[in-house]
Amino acid sequence: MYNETVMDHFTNPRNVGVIEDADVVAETSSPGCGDITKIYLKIRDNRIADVKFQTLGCAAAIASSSMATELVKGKTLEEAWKLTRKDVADALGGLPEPKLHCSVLAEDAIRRAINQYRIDRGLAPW
Amino acid sequence: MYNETVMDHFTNPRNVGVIEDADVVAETSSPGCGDITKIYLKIRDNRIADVKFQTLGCAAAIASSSMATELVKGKTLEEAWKLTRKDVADALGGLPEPKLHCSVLAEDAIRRAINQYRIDRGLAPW
Amino acid sequence: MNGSSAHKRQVYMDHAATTPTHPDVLAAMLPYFTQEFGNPSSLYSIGREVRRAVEGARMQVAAALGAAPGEIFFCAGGTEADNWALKGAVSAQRGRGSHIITTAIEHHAVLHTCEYLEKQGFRVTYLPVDRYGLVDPDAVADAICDDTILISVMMANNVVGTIEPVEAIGEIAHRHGILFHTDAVQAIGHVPIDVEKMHIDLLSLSAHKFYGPKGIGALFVRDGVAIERFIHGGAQEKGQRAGTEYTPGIIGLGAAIERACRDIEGHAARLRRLRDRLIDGVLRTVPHSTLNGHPALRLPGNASMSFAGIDGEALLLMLDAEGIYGSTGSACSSASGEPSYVLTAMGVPPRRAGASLRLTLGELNTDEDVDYVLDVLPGIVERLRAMSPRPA
Amino acid sequence: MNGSSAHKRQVYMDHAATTPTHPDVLAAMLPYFTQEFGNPSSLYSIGREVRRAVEGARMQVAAALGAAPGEIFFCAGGTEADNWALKGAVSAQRGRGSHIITTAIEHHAVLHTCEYLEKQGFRVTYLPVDRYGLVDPDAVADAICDDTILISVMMANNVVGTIEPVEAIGEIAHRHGILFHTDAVQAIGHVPIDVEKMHIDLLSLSAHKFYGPKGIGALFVRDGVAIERFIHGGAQEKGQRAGTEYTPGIIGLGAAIERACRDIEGHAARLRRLRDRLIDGVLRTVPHSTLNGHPALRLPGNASMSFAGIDGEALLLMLDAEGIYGSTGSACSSASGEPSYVLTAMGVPPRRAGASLRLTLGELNTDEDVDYVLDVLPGIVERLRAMSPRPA
Ligand SMILES: Cc1ncc(COP(=O)(O)O)c(C=O)c1O
Ligand SMILES: Cc1ncc(COP(=O)(O)O)c(C=O)c1O
Repeated sequence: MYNETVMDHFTNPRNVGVIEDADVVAETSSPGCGDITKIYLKIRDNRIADVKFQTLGCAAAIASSSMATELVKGKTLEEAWKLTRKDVADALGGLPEPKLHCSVLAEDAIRRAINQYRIDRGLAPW
Repeated sequence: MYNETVMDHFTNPRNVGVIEDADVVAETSSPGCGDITKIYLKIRDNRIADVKFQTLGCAAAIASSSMATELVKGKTLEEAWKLTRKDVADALGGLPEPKLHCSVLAEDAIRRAINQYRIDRGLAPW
Repeated sequence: MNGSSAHKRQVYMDHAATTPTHPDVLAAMLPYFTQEFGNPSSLYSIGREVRRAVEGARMQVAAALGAAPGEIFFCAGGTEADNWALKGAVSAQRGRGSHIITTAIEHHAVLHTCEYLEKQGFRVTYLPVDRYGLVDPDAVADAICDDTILISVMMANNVVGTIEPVEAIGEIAHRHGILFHTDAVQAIGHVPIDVEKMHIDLLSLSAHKFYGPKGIGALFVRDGVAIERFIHGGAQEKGQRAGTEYTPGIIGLGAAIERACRDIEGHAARLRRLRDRLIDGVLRTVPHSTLNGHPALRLPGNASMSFAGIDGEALLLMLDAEGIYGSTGSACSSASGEPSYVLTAMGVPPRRAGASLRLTLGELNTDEDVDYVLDVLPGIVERLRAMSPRPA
Repeated sequence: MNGSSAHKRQVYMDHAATTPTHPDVLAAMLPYFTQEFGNPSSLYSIGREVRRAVEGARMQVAAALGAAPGEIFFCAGGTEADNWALKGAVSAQRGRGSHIITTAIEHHAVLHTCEYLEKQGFRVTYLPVDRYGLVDPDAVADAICDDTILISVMMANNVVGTIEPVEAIGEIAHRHGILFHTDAVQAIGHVPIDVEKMHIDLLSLSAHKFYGPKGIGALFVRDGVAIERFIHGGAQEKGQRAGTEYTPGIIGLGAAIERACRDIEGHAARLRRLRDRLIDGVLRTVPHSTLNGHPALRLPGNASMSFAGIDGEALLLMLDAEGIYGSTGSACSSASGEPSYVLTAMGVPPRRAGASLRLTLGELNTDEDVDYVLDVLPGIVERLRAMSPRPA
């Protein structure tokens, strides 16, 4: 059902965990399947210096979180904002059709975190 | 499908053939399946001295003709008249349900022959 | 089963009724009973292996028909495929009309389904056939009404072996935008099939007619054609046909259809030669014997003949006693004793038809089998005629 | 498949999804593929031999249910049996009413068929269950209307293993003169069945759940109960279910059901002991783990449990990587990722339910298998919880 890249990111997820002194933390959940993803960002000079995630979800949700955090690490907030679920799914080499919606969680949580960070600093959310 | 008695009377039918100088000959056919049975009787002193049959029909029809002719041979006409298809089927040890109607032909042909014999002699048919 | 047993030769000539599962096909199936027994719908890796094998079989079936794998749906056999195709298509098309065109010589799986649909309010035209059992494509065109939603014509007839002009009929159906179903149960492995070229929307097949296992078949549903599902439940077969897959059967169907379609022409040529020897021999040695069906447009293994003045069942049982296994018409009606409705539709009067005997040759048969039948059959016909008041 | 392979132990604990065909069962089937391959509807002697074997299998199935052989009809599996029972019964009863009573926890083969029937104009009551998954017979009685024509309640649930009070429900159905169907697909070989005592009119079963082959099942139809035929065609199964019989499968079903019902109590006791060791071990070592279903009224092999704070698919795939094969709910819905509607019906809120894992034990399992699962499972749950923002 899942390809090797997905299975690799599921069984050995990158960036899993908590940043105790994160600059911002955001969480999204999917009303449908009950999956939850929480993103921790450490931001330096408008760049994502560190990122961690926690996910309660299926293999696709965990692998997407892992891949999405890999893709935004070191990026500027503008670059990170542009990350789409399609970028994540593509980087994973594709996801099964009924599991595509699971990759939206990571994208969504990252954007929420970025906007929260802007609001905290008195900027208008994107 | 057929029991051994039926198969025996089908593969080795008794009394099959023609009586060239028969006292009476009668034929019946079944409009449904197209089977035909022809009965030849030789009658002496109100008794069936000899009987032969010809049948175009399935195994059940041939076996019934064979058994029916065996059952009436040597009988008085009154006794022979009383022969029913059930007697024939019973003597054969039973016939499959959808083949029960095939045993009617022999009974019918024998009765026709007996009545024809009576009519030929100026008697009222039974 | 063939070859001489202790006392008597056994000659199976009822390949149109069913065939043995070929040893290679059975060998391909066996691991899926005891080892690779996982449920292909399961998530875990064992189920995934089976799923891969099932999809391989789907590709084999698709390749045999010139179809795409996504157009093949496995089911329990030819009868279910026919039921599903007809009931499913007319339910999905109900808004567009309620008229169905079929023929008088379809298998009961189609005919009895049509009769059921008539009770549900559909109108059915049963097209006649000519004395060879051929359907006239012009008659199909003439029968089309504004509310015709489905045309179902078999690719080859099971009783007399006549091969129907399916391509011409498909072309007419498509010109009128009407769905076209064909029952190809008897045709697989004998007639090259191309669902594109033949304009086929729905096609039924059954593995046990071409040395695959019983209890498995498939329905081809052209991409884009909507039919209502027939068996509701789990998400198997893309949700179109529920029920845990008969995986060994699916693997067997795949292996069998690939085998059967590998060399259709070579296979047909071999059968045709044997069959023609049989037909020529019988017609020459048995007086008042006739061939049923078309002399040329017929399945390569079909020898359907009539013998005036005797009964078919009696002939069959006498042959059986000599180790020759044939049939009178289609196996499913063997208990009824009625003269075949197919012969009747071809205009053969029941009385004149006499005994109809269907000998269908296949992979089990050899020249020695043909010799044996030619040896035995004339004497049996003679014996039965000797008992008959109308010896022909 | 079990036992340790080169690198890793393999533990199959998904017997409720499907089982391997037992070698003895396969051995009984094999001659009917290649040797005794005749069509049982044929007239000739080879077909007659097969017919005898088929009737022997029918007697074996009847004996297992306390039924008469004439009440057993073979079909392609549990799903077809459920479809046929429901659609066939309500079609035959249409004149009497249009209300059906079933439960919220039936298999999709029943539920999706009921949804289809709703579209055809029937009214369906889906009875709730308590937190153990039990249907209340009083609720069945209360749901009965003047126009109720069918009650369908499963004998045992496939997800949580709860055994339903079928006898009490059957008694109510018969008191009201309403047909009673039960899906016994999961119950055969685990629950002693007597269709008389349990007042059952229609019963579905499927061979692959009790070490028989896939693709074959049966419907019990009480003598005198009229249901409309579902697959139209030839005269097989007394004209009630057309299609060339899957004879090896029928023989296999007969052999498997006799095997499965020979010593239900001994078999159940063995499974129950293994299962209770598994459940007790897991509940003791894994925090926030709960048993789903009834503690006592449950199938002997069913261990259905939930682990708060993680996802079922993730758990399943991690177990798979360690060679442990289970399922999240019923196999057929495994692709959807939805929380099991059975758990939802039992009142478990989707979020709180957490990961539901169904391990179903069977003949393949040993004490060592249980040890292995107890060894591996707690660590995996812990690992997944460590990744979770809501670790329970
Ligand atoms: C032309 C035709 N259609 C349909 C069928 C039914 O196939 P099955 O018996 O495999 O269901 C048969 C054979 O029995 C057949 O010859
Ligand atoms: C309770 C229940 N009913 C029906 C079915 C369907 O049986 P089958 O998959 O053999 O068609 C199953 C199993 O899948 C089941 O567990």
